[in-house]
Amino acid sequence: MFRKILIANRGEIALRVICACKELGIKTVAVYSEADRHSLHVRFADEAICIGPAKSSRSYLDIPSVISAAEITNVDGVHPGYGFLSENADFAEVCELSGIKFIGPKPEVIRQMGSKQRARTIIESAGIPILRGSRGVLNSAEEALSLADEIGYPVMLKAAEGGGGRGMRIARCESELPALVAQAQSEAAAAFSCGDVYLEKLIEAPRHIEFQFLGDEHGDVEILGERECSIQRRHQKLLEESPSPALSPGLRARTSDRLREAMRSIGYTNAGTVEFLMDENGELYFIEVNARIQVEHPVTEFVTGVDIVKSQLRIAAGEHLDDILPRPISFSGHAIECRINAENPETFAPSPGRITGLNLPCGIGVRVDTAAYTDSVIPPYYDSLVAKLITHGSDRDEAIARMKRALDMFVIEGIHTTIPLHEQILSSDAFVSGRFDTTFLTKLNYNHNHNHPEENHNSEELELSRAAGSLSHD
Amino acid sequence: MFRKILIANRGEIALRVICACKELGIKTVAVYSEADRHSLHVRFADEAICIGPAKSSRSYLDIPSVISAAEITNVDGVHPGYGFLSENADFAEVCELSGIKFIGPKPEVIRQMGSKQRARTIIESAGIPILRGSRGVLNSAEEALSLADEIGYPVMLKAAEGGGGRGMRIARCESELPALVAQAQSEAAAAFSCGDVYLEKLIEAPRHIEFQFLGDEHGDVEILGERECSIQRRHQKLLEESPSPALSPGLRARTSDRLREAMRSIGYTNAGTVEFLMDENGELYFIEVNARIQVEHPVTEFVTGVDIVKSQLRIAAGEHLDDILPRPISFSGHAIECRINAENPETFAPSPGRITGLNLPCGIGVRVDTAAYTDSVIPPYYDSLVAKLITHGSDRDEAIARMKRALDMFVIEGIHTTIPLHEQILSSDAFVSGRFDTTFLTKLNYNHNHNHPEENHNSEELELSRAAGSLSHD
Amino acid sequence: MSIDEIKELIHVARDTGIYELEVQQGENKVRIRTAAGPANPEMTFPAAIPVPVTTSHAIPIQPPQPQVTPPPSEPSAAPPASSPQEEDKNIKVTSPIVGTYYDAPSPNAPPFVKVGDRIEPRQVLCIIESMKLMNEIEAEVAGTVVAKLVENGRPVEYGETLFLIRPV
Amino acid sequence: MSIDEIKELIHVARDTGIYELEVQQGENKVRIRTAAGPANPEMTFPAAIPVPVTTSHAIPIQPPQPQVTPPPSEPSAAPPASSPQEEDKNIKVTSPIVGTYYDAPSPNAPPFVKVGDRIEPRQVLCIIESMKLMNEIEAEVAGTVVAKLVENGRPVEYGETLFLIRPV
Repeated sequence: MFRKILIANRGEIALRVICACKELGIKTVAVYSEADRHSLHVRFADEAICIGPAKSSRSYLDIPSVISAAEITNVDGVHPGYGFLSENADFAEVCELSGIKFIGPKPEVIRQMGSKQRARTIIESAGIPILRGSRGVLNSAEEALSLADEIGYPVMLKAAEGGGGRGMRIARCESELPALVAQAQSEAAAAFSCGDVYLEKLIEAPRHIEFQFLGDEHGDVEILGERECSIQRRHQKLLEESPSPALSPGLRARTSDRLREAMRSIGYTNAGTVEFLMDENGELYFIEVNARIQVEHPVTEFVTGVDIVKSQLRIAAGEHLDDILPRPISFSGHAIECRINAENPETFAPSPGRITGLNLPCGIGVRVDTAAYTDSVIPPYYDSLVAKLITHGSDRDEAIARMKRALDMFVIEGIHTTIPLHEQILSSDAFVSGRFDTTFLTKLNYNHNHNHPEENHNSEELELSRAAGSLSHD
Repeated sequence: MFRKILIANRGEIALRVICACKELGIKTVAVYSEADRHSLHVRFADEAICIGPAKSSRSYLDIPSVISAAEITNVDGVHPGYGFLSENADFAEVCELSGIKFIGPKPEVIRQMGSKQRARTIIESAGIPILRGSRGVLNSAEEALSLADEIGYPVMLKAAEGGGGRGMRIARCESELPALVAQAQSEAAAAFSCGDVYLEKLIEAPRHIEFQFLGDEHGDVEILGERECSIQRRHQKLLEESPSPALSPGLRARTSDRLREAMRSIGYTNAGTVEFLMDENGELYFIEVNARIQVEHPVTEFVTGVDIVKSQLRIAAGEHLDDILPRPISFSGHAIECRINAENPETFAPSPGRITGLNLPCGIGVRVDTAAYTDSVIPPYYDSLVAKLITHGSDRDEAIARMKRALDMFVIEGIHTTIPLHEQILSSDAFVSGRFDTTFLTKLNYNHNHNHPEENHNSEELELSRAAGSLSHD
Repeated sequence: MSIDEIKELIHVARDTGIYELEVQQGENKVRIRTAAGPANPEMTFPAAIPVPVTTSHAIPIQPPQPQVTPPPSEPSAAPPASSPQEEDKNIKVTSPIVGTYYDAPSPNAPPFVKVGDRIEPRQVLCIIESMKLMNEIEAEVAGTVVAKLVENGRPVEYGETLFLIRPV
Repeated sequence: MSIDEIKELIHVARDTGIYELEVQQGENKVRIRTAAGPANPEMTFPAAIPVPVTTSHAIPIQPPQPQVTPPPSEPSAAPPASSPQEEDKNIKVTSPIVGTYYDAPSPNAPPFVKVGDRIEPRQVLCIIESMKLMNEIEAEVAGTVVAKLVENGRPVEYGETLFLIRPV
């Protein structure tokens, strides 16, 4: 087992890793930017090193600073958390070259998964459906036309190098496709200095479902069920649950079996997530692999009883899954996570600042992952996550009721948070019934704020944000 | 189901009941003394009524005030929590007379269980061993001598009306018994205005083990396993766990079966606990029944997944256990509770005051039940419980490791707490090995403080506190 | 605000023993925290929702002016308006028990006292019904009824102010 | 607000023993916290562990005087003891990166600078090794080395003070 590891992250996930390390008897080194001097991850780590100014490109994203901190503290492992350097294959490589174990997949696997086309090929060959589309970059409008003809309209054009909606276009019929290809190409060229676009079948109102898995360093892989992540706003997940109300036991078992094989075949080690879109017929289509721990891992921990972060550490230390996991995995009850962000719940404008009053909800079936405390500051430099509130119940109804009472007892003063938004979500008929998709939040906002017209009433943007559920970045 | 209930309690247990009610859609009325005006149970209840001054005899224990509050708020039920009026049969009776459902056993059952002799008779007739001793009050020293001769030395003399060690004596041989009977009688007479004493077999270093059960109003009873409560100081439980490291599956099953029958036969309804002493041979001897929810119920909730307080409400609303519980009950993993009291961890002197800084431990497998918040005040008028910290793990080792890291991350500033004491307990070989009894804490204190002789080095008191593990009041 | 004015504020803040002082004048703002710490428990966290939460936030049974200290400057039912100085001398009569307030011995009888009435010690002011028992609440001092604060038939909690009396 | 006015406020804040003072005038803002901290500094959280926690609470790599502001009144290695007034004029040279501090170009070479040395802009003061790269840290001003705060071969974190320089 590791003697001491460095945690190349901040906030709740840094604290989460510290918890796992304390339970395993591993010493921890926190790194922090000048903005995080008074953070709890700094307080609760055994050692702490300031690695740079607030700007993350000069601190949490700065590979030399992180590696130097690891070297001078003489650690034998690095946990990257999520975001920042977690899916940076170069960082993983530098760690290994420096004789420090990177707690995550091997650099070449991170690189493979980072390339959507390569990941698609691997997954497809394991017999898992992928969204139909071009095999690579479109060479001409003619190619687009014949492909769209084959897979059926509507189709989506996407920038090969892009993200965030730039270079994206939806074509609903043959007549408009050539012009949209040209538009997408020139927008992509302007935005990303690369005009390459590709084409994919558009699922109009998909559900977003992902499978959690673990692989050890001896060729064994286990699937820990799925998470439903359709409650999103602008590609940002807000609420996740497990199991998904939409997945049949048969499809779950079939998909798990194929994923197990696929991940085994590529030698995937440590924790990862496979993301899918589900169409209106309940079919799953692969989108991408996230080669790291996810924000929403606690819902899986609650229903399986498996400590995923401890498992990551034990896998990286060479242990076998057979010694880490109860086999077969047993699933029990239902879990929901609400992301409590420092944001205006209506406009989603960030709301950094000092937390002047705090009451964390407690009691049965409630878990909070947070680095917040009374008088702590949510700095404007990083993501807006203040706390993850997770509840577990014997069934979905109980998990919802518990979440509602926990939200009711969660007091955060001094900043705006998404707590009121979550209360709306949990009280909506669509959510309670389980019949919803990635367009859910757009409709909810519309219903509640129709006196306050907002920019997202722009119809094109609406469609894009709906269609782009696939692109949610964690 | 209830429309609105009054919670005749304060602190964490009042908040615990509020949580259960919120999840069931029941409105709540908090009552509070003037000292608790800024308490969280007041904040999170739907309504709140001040019922008297700080002194509990004029507020939380004052039946007319509580009943008046229930009447003017028009509730249909009262939950008594633990302590205060929870085992007061008269209060339960006044509730029923006022047309308000008392959420607990029927008044006559509370009264039966409150009489140790009657409870012993009932339990004994169900085939459960009780501590051998006099059938009632001792009439003479001769009777004591012949009884002690029959059951064997050492024996314990106890005041019939007493508690807290007054009127208690341990006799180790025939020659000293008559004098001790006289001493015990005169001490009892002085302390309780009643010189009656009885005699019981003394178990020198017992374990304290209790079984949790639920009975519905249709004659069905279910046992939810046991709790190990041997870590006590002066009859005050400090740390509890489930399952007990000392109970064999066979003894657990046998005891559960007999208890189920016994409770069914007396028509016990709602939640209750049966307390036992275990002797050095691993045999259980009945002590008493606690006819209420216990402080330490969360460890059972963690290993069974059953929400005991919600079950109390559903039972009182007339539901069947078959609809409330998964049958058979499935047990999973191991849970530990540490009571975080406002006390000096070495001297156990109370430490009321303002909490100036607070960080609640969070994350996987951790539950906190507390009414504390930054700037809240622990008043000197009531018990010293600040928070219950409960951890769950896949096995006892994981639950211990998790508790240690949670204690490490539990920051309470402004008052002394028992956190450092719990850290000592969890690191001791005896605790980790599972081989301990109710004398554990006396020895631990002795080892750690042998430079600071304390009053409990008085040998007689030591023996009494050891032998009196049986008398722990919750 | 001049430095001298700020200095003056600091001294006042310290001498009065308050915990925090914040003064904003247009763009200008001064905040002073004394070492004392929050002397006033109502200023911190649950204080965010202070009196309203703890006594009336969702309580249908709540009277219009619960737990007010000092007494409301102008009780709606009080014709003889009193100056702040006079109010300080008023005595509050609070409820010693939880129950229902009645201002007359029976539904059709006239009230025990009206605003402006001169009262004597041991004179009955009202009844609080608790558990079917009628408890008469008596005056402790001689004086004049300045305000009646609770409507007939309303529930009251322990310590709730029922009357303001100006003693003679 | 002039420097003199701010100084005056600082003195008032200290002498009155208040904890915190914040003054805002339009765009300008002054906030003063006295060293005393709120009543008992060890009782608040997480201010409890402010500098110590964040930089040295369990850090074996910590230098003797990390992050000190104002500079230590008498650096052990500083023969030309300076009065408090003089110290205020000293400039801190901080580490721009995380790494290991070396005060000489090679193990057997003499140090780049000694306390009392006169230095010029762009003169090399030390080396910080980071990821096997030797980064030379240069002076930005002309002056005299008042103190060397880190031992040769010790790790340093970002922003840690390495030297005090009295500028000329």
